Amino acid sequence: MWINMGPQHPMTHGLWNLRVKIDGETVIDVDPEMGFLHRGIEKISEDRHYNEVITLMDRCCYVAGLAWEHLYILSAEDALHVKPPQRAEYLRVLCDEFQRIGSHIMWYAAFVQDIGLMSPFLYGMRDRDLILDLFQSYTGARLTYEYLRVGGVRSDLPPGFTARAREVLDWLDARFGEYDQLCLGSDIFRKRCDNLGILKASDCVAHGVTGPMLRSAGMKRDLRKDRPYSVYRQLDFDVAVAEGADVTARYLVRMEEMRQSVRILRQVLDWLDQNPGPVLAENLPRWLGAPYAPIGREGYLLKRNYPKGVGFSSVEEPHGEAQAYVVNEGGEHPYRVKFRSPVFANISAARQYLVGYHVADIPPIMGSVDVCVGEVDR
Amino acid sequence: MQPEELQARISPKLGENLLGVEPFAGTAGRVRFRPAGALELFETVRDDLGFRHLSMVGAIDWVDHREVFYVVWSDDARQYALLSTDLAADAPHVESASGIWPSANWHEREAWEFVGVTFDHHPDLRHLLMPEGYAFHPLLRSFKLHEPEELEVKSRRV
Amino acid sequence: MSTVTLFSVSYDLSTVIARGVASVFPQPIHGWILSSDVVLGFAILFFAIILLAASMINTIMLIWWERKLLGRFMDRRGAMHVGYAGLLQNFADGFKLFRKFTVRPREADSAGFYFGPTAYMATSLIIFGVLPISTGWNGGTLPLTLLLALVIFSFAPLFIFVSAWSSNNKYSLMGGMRSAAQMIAYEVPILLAVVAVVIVAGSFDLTTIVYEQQNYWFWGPLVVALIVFVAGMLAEMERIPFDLPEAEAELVEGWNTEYGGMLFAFFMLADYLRGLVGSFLVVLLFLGGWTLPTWVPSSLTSFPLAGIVIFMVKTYLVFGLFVWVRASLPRVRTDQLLRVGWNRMIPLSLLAIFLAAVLVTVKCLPLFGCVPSPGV
Amino acid sequence: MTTPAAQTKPAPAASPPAGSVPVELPMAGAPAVPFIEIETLRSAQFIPAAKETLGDLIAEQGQAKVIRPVFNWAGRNSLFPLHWGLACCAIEFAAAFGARWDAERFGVVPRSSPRQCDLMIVNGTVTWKVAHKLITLYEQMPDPKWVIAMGNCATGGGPFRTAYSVVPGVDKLIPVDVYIAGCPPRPEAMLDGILRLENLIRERKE
Repeated sequence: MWINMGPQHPMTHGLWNLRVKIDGETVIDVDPEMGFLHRGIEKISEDRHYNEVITLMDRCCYVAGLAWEHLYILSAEDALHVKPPQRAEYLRVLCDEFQRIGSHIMWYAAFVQDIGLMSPFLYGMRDRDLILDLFQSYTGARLTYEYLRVGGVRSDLPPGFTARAREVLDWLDARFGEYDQLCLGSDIFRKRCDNLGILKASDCVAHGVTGPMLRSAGMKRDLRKDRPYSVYRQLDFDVAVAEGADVTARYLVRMEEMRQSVRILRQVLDWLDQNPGPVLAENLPRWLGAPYAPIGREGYLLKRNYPKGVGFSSVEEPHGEAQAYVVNEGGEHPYRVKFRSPVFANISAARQYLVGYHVADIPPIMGSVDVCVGEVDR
Repeated sequence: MQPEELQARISPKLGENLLGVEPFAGTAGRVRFRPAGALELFETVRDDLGFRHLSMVGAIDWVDHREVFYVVWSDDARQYALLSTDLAADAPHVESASGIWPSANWHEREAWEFVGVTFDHHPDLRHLLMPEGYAFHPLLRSFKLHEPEELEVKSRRV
Repeated sequence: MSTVTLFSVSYDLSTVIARGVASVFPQPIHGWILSSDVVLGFAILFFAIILLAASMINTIMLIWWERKLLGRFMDRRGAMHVGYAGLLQNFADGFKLFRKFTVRPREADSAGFYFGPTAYMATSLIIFGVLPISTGWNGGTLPLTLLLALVIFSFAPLFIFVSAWSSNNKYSLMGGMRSAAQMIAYEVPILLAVVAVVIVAGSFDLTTIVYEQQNYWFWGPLVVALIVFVAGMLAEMERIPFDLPEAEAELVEGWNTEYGGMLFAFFMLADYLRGLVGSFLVVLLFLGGWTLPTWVPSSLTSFPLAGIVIFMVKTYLVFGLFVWVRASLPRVRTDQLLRVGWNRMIPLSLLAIFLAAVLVTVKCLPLFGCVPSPGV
Repeated sequence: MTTPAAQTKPAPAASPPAGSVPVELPMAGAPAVPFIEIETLRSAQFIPAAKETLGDLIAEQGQAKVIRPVFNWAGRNSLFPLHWGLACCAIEFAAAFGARWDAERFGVVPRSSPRQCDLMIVNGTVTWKVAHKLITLYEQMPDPKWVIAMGNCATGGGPFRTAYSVVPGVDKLIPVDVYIAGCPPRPEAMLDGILRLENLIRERKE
């Protein structure tokens, strides 16, 4: 019997359809059907200024907007031959790591609801709102920030930000133990999640699975360490790894990642306190700096003579490795923008980690994958 | 790994199907090859050079021809490499990589759907993100976007 | 006992109304109306109406109690803008569902689709007729009230399965299957746990069981039976951690996926009615019913309707425990649930019976006092 | 391959059956997009159980001054939205049910089954691929029902309005009662939209 789980189903956390073939309550085949949220971001980007594409990036992955902005900015800067100042790099890492905690808390809230634990959803949303408040204080928005710019970031931090951020970090640090107690301390949770949805490291590599799912299989791969972008080389942290490749291992990896992010953030806040400076690169071309300013003769010439280029970047997004490929053919719009979403690859391997388990296991397994449909469909 | 090393290790296998390896920022290099040598190149890159992880398959419409590029990652070298090939614009097709890297499956479906590149011997080449029966390849340069007012929407209140 | 009971009130009411009505009519009809059978019939009718209204209102208050408690457990407020502290929220929900269109899918079987929820609701309501809430609650004594209540209670999986099957939805069908399997699996330990109580109390009559708890409540010596009974009740009431039949994450809304409007309200109400019955039974069997421990001075408990008040307070506290469980535990899986049911619960309940037998044989335990002689 | 602009107007379908109005879903002028006929959809899958519920009957029999306000009060104070998330706004939709905003204060409880809902909050971009499903879900909800278009995408396509796959506004598909601006709207804005809908229901005279 084929059943459709989606597009409107409490399990999906987004707009996609998991077609499941079951025998009794056992899953014998699955077929994910994506594309219900395909908004043509790659096509629209060809019609936008470089800085306008950032707007789309926020909506591309709506729980990790800043990480996707960072991804796009890195490759756009490559393609446009722009270099940001050091303080902007630290601010970007600040955004990335706060975003990682926010995204993981959102994942936690959704995941525990999938296995029937109701209260932690509320606790998670409560704690995530604190991070969103911080974002709001320096980007002005809760979800769609448009904060990063080609050549830096839009604005500096408001006064008193770092003190408030440290308070939030202390609060969060204390909450992580509470989360663990609610989940790992519960026998039912362990019974539900141990040895569930196993995806071995070799299968992960073959199917392009990255991020916490790969690290939960015991493979120590994190682009922040392996291929350090931005200023991750200067920061001290560990890569979260777990053995077991099951749902519990993914839970452990994400929890550890949040703790490591707190550790990174403390270093970044210290650095930001001590090193004031500019946050946007100087002598940016006018057409790049202000998309809606009238392009005069000077700017026009500059644009015509601007060197072509191709940018490729890859960042460790909360869900895994995201990549961007931006082609600059000398115009105010990118010629082609191509993104690689980690969740896209993680879902494409669904048959590997779903077949053989029960129907009741589908929500926790898919929950542990952390599906963000926006970035899959783009 | 440097572009020269890539060139030295790939060219004995591929022969004239290898067009060259050029440096590319942030990666080990960009391998340009003829579509005829695709499978050989994929096997060489995966088995001999250790690029076991295929991250992305993308396609670009350059109007006069189409380009397909593959991004691969090696855990040993901790580096990316780009493989790219140019296809004729009238009937673009290349051998599917999904036999070598299973992860290529969905990426190639997407590339076929959006840029119209056919992947030979692909197990399941059907629409992924657009509905079944969608007749266009939206990421071609000839496909223009329009304001919604230009679309004729016949609607009625339910 | 000369206390005012619900039945005596309804009997008096019936008599007064019968006199009033009879005075209008000439002799033969007049005499017939005043005959004791007719008055008794009306008395039973009034009794039923009062009981129905009381149980409905209590159920709706129970939903409110659960929503507020859940809100507090989750660090939020819960319903609060409709009526004082959201007291009227569930009445609004009920009226709205009453007003809603009821959609029946074309492929659904019409007989089962309408019969299922109605019968589910009806059987849940019938149980209230046999549960004593306070002294002298029922007019007569039924020697087997406990057994009768449990038998009616266990009709539910049949009706759930009928309604799930006839609504022609894959999720409903799976939910119905799970529900049937789960309820049948947990009937057995519940009945065995009750046997332990019956052994100590020496009667199947709930009123007698409560009176047997004058000296000490049964939860202490029969703690194993209490654990089995509460766990089984959680499964019977389909609440987290055993709410698999309506497991939201995988089965949308489980067996009531296709039900909307009034039929959905029936399901919702019947679920909470069963929750109320479950709490009633826990209070009656283990927590001393409407009595208080003997060290409480009787002057404190001599206000009117004291028994009912004490009983309802206990009931709401027990239900609060169920809510607490719901707020803090995840859901188990079907096979785990059944394995726990057959492999753990049944041995435990047998152990409870054994302990009860020991208690009755030894007569006195140092911690819990002495057992009254069985069969009062 | 012809340019899509040249095919904005597809050839008319061969004589649609009488009594049904086809809703064409244009995909940047793609002719291959199937037609769906809402009448067919309705008749094929769903038939009403009875023309009037008991509640309607009583309301018509009189006491309009008493019963109708009561039902109206009940209807506006217990709006069950459909539990689904389309895009970014779904995150704010979820945040509105979080501890800080707690939409349950107003009696708003999301239900997963459309049969038990009164309110569809379209919280995100609607694409042509999901349009069929959206209409089906709307049809599955029993009357009386309301729709809130949450965010710019649902209102008019938002930043994606030029895209080939996006419906420029959900009101092209289903009737909308309240529009909420914002990209995405904050949870307060969502609650405000619900309260405005309650006011709309209060003024309803039927």
